[in-house]
Amino acid sequence: MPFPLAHCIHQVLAPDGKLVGAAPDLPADQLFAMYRWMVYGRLYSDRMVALQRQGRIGTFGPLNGQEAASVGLAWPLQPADWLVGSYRELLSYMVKGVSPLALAETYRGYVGDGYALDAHCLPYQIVLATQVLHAVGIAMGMQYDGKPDVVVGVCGDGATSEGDFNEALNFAGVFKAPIVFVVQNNGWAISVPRRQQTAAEYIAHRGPAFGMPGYVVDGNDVLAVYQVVQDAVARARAGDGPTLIEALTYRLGAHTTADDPKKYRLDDELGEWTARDPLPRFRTYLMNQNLLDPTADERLHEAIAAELQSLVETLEAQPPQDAADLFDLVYAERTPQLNRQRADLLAELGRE
Amino acid sequence: MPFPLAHCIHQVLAPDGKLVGAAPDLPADQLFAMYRWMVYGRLYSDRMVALQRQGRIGTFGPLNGQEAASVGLAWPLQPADWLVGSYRELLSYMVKGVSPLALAETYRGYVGDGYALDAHCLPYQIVLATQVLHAVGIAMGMQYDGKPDVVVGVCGDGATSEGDFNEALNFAGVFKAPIVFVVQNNGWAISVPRRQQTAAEYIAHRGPAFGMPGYVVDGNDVLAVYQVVQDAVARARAGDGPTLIEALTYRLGAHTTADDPKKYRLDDELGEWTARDPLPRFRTYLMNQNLLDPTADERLHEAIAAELQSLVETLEAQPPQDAADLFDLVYAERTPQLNRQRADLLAELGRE
Amino acid sequence: MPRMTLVEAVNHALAQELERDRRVRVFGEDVGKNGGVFRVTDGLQARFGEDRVFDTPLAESGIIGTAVGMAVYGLRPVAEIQFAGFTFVAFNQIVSQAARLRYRSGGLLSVPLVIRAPFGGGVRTPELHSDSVEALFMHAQGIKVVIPSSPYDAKGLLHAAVEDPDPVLFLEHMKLYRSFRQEVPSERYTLPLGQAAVAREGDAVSVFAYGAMLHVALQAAEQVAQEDGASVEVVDLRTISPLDEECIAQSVSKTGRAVVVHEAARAGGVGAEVIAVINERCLYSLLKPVERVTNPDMPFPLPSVEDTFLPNPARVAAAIRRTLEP
Amino acid sequence: MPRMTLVEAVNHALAQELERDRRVRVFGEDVGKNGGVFRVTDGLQARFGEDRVFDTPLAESGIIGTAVGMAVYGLRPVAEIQFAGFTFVAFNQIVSQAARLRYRSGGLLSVPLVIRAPFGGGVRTPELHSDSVEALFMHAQGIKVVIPSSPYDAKGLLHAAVEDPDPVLFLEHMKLYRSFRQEVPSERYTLPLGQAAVAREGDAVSVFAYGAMLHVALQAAEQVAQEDGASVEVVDLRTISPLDEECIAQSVSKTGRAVVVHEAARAGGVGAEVIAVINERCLYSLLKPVERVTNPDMPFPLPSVEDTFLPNPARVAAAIRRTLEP
Ligand SMILES: Cc1ncc(C[n+]2csc(CCOP(=O)(O)OP(=O)(O)O)c2C)c(N)n1
Ligand SMILES: Cc1ncc(C[n+]2csc(CCOP(=O)(O)OP(=O)(O)O)c2C)c(N)n1
Ligand SMILES: [Mg+2]
Ligand SMILES: [Mg+2]
Repeated sequence: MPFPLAHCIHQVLAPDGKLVGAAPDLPADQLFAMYRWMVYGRLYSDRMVALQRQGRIGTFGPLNGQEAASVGLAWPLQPADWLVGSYRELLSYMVKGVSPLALAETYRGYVGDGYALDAHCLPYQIVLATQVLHAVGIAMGMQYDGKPDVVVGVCGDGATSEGDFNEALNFAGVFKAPIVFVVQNNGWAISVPRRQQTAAEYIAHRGPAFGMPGYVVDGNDVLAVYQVVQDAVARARAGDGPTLIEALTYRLGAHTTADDPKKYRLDDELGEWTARDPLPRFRTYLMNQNLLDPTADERLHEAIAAELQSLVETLEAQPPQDAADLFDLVYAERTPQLNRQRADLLAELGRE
Repeated sequence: MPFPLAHCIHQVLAPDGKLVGAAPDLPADQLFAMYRWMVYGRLYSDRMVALQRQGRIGTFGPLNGQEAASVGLAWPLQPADWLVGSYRELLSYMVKGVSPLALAETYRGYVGDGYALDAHCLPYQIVLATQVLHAVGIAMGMQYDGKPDVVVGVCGDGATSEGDFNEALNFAGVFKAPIVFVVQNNGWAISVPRRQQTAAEYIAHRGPAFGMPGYVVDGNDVLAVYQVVQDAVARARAGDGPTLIEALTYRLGAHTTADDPKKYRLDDELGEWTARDPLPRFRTYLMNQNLLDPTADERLHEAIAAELQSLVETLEAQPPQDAADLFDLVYAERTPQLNRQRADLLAELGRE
Repeated sequence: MPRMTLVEAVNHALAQELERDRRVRVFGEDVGKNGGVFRVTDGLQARFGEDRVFDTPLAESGIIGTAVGMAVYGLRPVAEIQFAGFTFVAFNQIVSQAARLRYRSGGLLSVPLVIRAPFGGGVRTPELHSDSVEALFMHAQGIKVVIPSSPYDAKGLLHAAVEDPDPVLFLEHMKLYRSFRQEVPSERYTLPLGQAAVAREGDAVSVFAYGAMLHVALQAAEQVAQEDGASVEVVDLRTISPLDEECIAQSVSKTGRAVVVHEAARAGGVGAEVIAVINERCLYSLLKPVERVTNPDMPFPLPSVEDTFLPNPARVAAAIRRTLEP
Repeated sequence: MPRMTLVEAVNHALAQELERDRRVRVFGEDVGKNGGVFRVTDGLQARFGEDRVFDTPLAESGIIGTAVGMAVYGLRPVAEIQFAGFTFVAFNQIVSQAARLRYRSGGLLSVPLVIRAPFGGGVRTPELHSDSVEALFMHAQGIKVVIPSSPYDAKGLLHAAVEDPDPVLFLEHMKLYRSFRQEVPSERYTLPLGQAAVAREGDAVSVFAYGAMLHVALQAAEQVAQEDGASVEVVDLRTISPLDEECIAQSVSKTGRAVVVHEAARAGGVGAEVIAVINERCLYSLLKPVERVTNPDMPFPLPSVEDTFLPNPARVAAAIRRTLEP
């Protein structure tokens, strides 16, 4: 095959935080900012789960365990680049510039008021794998415009079984589109383990099969993910085409607040992966490097908790979604049918 | 990867008919029967194209150039095995036992009166790649029943870009289904050349990517195709799971009678592939082995021509399709709606 | 008789089919160990084994495409699509393949396949999970579309669907999964596909509904009956394709007035076909325009405003009253 | 003014759009060097380059999915699906993605995408090539469905479709591709989407049709006019979604009688919605049941019996006469 698969799993930090590869050349403030986002993601997710438990938002899919992969894959992106993912990519979306409040609003069932546009993201996808084709289309647009911009398209291990994922790889290969595919292989698609999802040893093998390099990376190692995505982004930017990256990670929580992983998952596995939790790993590294100390870490947690508290307050202070607005979201202009149906609804609500 | 791709293109006969590999252990009558089917396919296709030109049948897709692949892929199959392919697999269907007359009927626009069932084929598919999933489902059925039977699922190079093709490979890998996938890579999907279909060097690379071996075979070498499919069939029968085989061949004719390849194809390429025509290659081999001589070959051609003549006469002597019959093909029992609509139609046709 | 929720009735029916007929296999995403995201297949894998009840890769076209193959081969696949909106990913396999193979094979092959999928509003799911898709499959030919409104019907109709030689799309309304219990016989029984049921008799106006909307219609009927003394008939369509035209025509011939209720968008919905049937079979009995109470012509509403958009008893009652105006 | 076939008119419109707007890109299977299997895109790649007009891999979901991305990015993709029946492979990308992105993004994103696809009977294609799919996309929300019946309309409507900020499914009837020529202005002009056109004025009965059926309806109208002296109005719906309800209501308010013609199966077809519109807007003007002249509730007929099944002038005339009976 023209593109050999990198057989080793790329790693920079061992689970205990020790450096086992060449660290990327990132300044201290960036390393700290990465860590901050990882903590933010964890606390945000926990807060959202708590809100759901109290019936204050709808079904939510926790992010816990995948913070390194999410932060690492978003880090190499510039403002003009695009990032496209599913409900599990809230954290990478925030890193890319999507407002945490706007994301929270969608979980209150509001119209997602264009939350994603400024940051160059698409609304997080629900129909698995379909977004990866959109990502390729955006990349084809950049290529057409002769822009040096790139797209990162993300999906889960389960989503790779969908036809759309494979069509996306194939289109990207054929058109040499400036895109990096990242598969967040968290071991499970709800209750279906990775080994029942495909018989291949690695999903990354799909890369060479569609004419692009495939890499496997330790997804709980934010520096390793950053490096491999950064390299692939650079290649794409240079016009050298797409890359497929498989990030090995783990969903520490339930699939969503509607899911009970005890039905299908062994405690052993959870224990193993808890030991590989990306947060303590990176924290230890930063502490070893004297870029963080326990007090600073505590302050960071407190600051984020306060931020989230005010986010929730803002969220809940908002006026309810106006049903009438929805009539303007179907077409650029309301059809006569929608005009009539809107008038009927307003009349019924006594709001003529 | 667990399954290395056989890097060489498997070949037994060189284009000039010389033996370059180990010939399979097939008795003379079988070798002759193979050759007979290849000639039959060529003459059948030519006859159908002629009928279409005269407006006596509908659009037809010529088989010319792909006879070796079609005969070779069907040869290893037993009666209880299934074969599932597209409009380009008429010849392998006939080898499997489908009546040439029944196939011709479908091109007259008749109901395909169960032509495919006895032979264990599905009606040849029109919506590209969808049949490959059906093939996997049948194989999963055999596996469930504990039968030692297998399925061969066939599609073109173009069809491999469809999501369904990839989902089929993935399901087969995961369930270790007793199926052999054969891609008839004839270089073109109508006007789109193989290199614009995928950036991979070989479509067979898709095999390892979905957890199964992938092989490339000279598709104009009937013995080579036979061998590699026979091996894969044996593996599948033994419970060792699926295989993907890419047969490199060429469509010597137009895509269909509605197509003009001069619009997109260079004469050079056609010349090159004409030199690799599977028919003369196998004929020379048989003659070198003293299994055929020019007189016998001539007699064979005459006999087939006569057969086809009587086939066409039977075809055209048939009463026209009765429109009323179609109402019985929607559900096992006509719905009240269909009963009424049928009565209306018969009344209108003066046939109450 | 045991009292069951709709989830339990479907689970019970699946278990009985698995027990009765070795050819039956139940599969889909998360139907195995997890027992389905709504627990509809709970316990089935443990009881019948991984050969009979199993998880597939995450690919709806793959699920239906392989199910078609299994059905052709002679099995009786019961495939689950996790939410009805995801049937769109498998639309070609359902509409052009499963539904057409009988036709394409000149009647010799059949696809005895049941596709189960939850749908329906009122449970505040994320976007694209609650959509009503029945009208799309009504227009497709060669597949039946069944929507039960109660545990009793669910069991009887599901048994009939598995027995049916043709593909059946069996849509289960999420709101009804656990909203009430009903006495459901333990024994296997079938209810005929293609037949509507009069859920409430009346002679002043006919209300046609199905799934969760049947109960909305019944509430509205009760309200109008109590407040206006009008005798409202409510018909549960139960099978959307083929529609029970006879029942529709009989009811409207009697009442001369009609309301159709569904959650799907209005344009090209089931309501339109019901009106067309009335037009064809009993227009001269019709005294007032048939009323459609449906979602506006827009995607299924966002969770926060679901209640504003979903047909509710007040809205249906208002429509009934409009038809009753002189 | 040049006289063009429908193929030429579409080709001409595409060339003008490519010329006018750099953002326009035309792609699909075989649209490049080959110029499309019907030659609709003939010469465009040679003229505008492989960047602007190009072949894709053979994957309809891929075509529409990437087109959605391009549209979001700011281009104006015009994607071809080789035959309308193959939109089913891309159904999710069309219905849940292209059509919904405006809604899903709170109105900030739009998908100015035109999907062109040939369809229609009378040309004896292999199975699954001739199917009418318009009703399915009428029920979907957020996408417009346009079907021209003439070269002149095709050009004007296609220009409007490319200009439209929302996705448009533009269905071209194969029978009309080369069946007649018409004077078509060389300049760019647009015809408004969402507006039907009265193709023939009359006051005794309204016939609603589109695509090739418009011409069948016109022939039937002429026949009834000549033989029975009845004044038949024929309305070309032109846009199937959103339907021009105003025009339908006006016509039937005037005539009191109506016939709807389409090639698609009857159940859940466009005819049902037209009847529902009449029911809602002018039932009291309606003197007789609306007649539907359609395919029976079965897949598109096999080529050998197409002529028996497709609505023809005699059958439409008979339906018109039934509505005219006292
Ligand atoms: C097309 C489609 N099929 C099914 C579902 C239901 N579903 C939602 S999440 C999920 C599992 C996804 O697994 P994976 O892709 O690994 O992502 P993860 O949730 O693990 O991040 C399923 C089956 C869906 N949303 N879309
Ligand atoms: C889903 C689908 N898309 C498009 C077509 C139209 N079409 C028919 S044959 C063909 C090319 C097929 O190429 P390939 O798979 O290589 O098979 P070949 O004809 O070369 O044997 C196309 C695009 C189709 N039949 N089905
Ligand atoms: Mg996962
Ligand atoms: Mg080919």
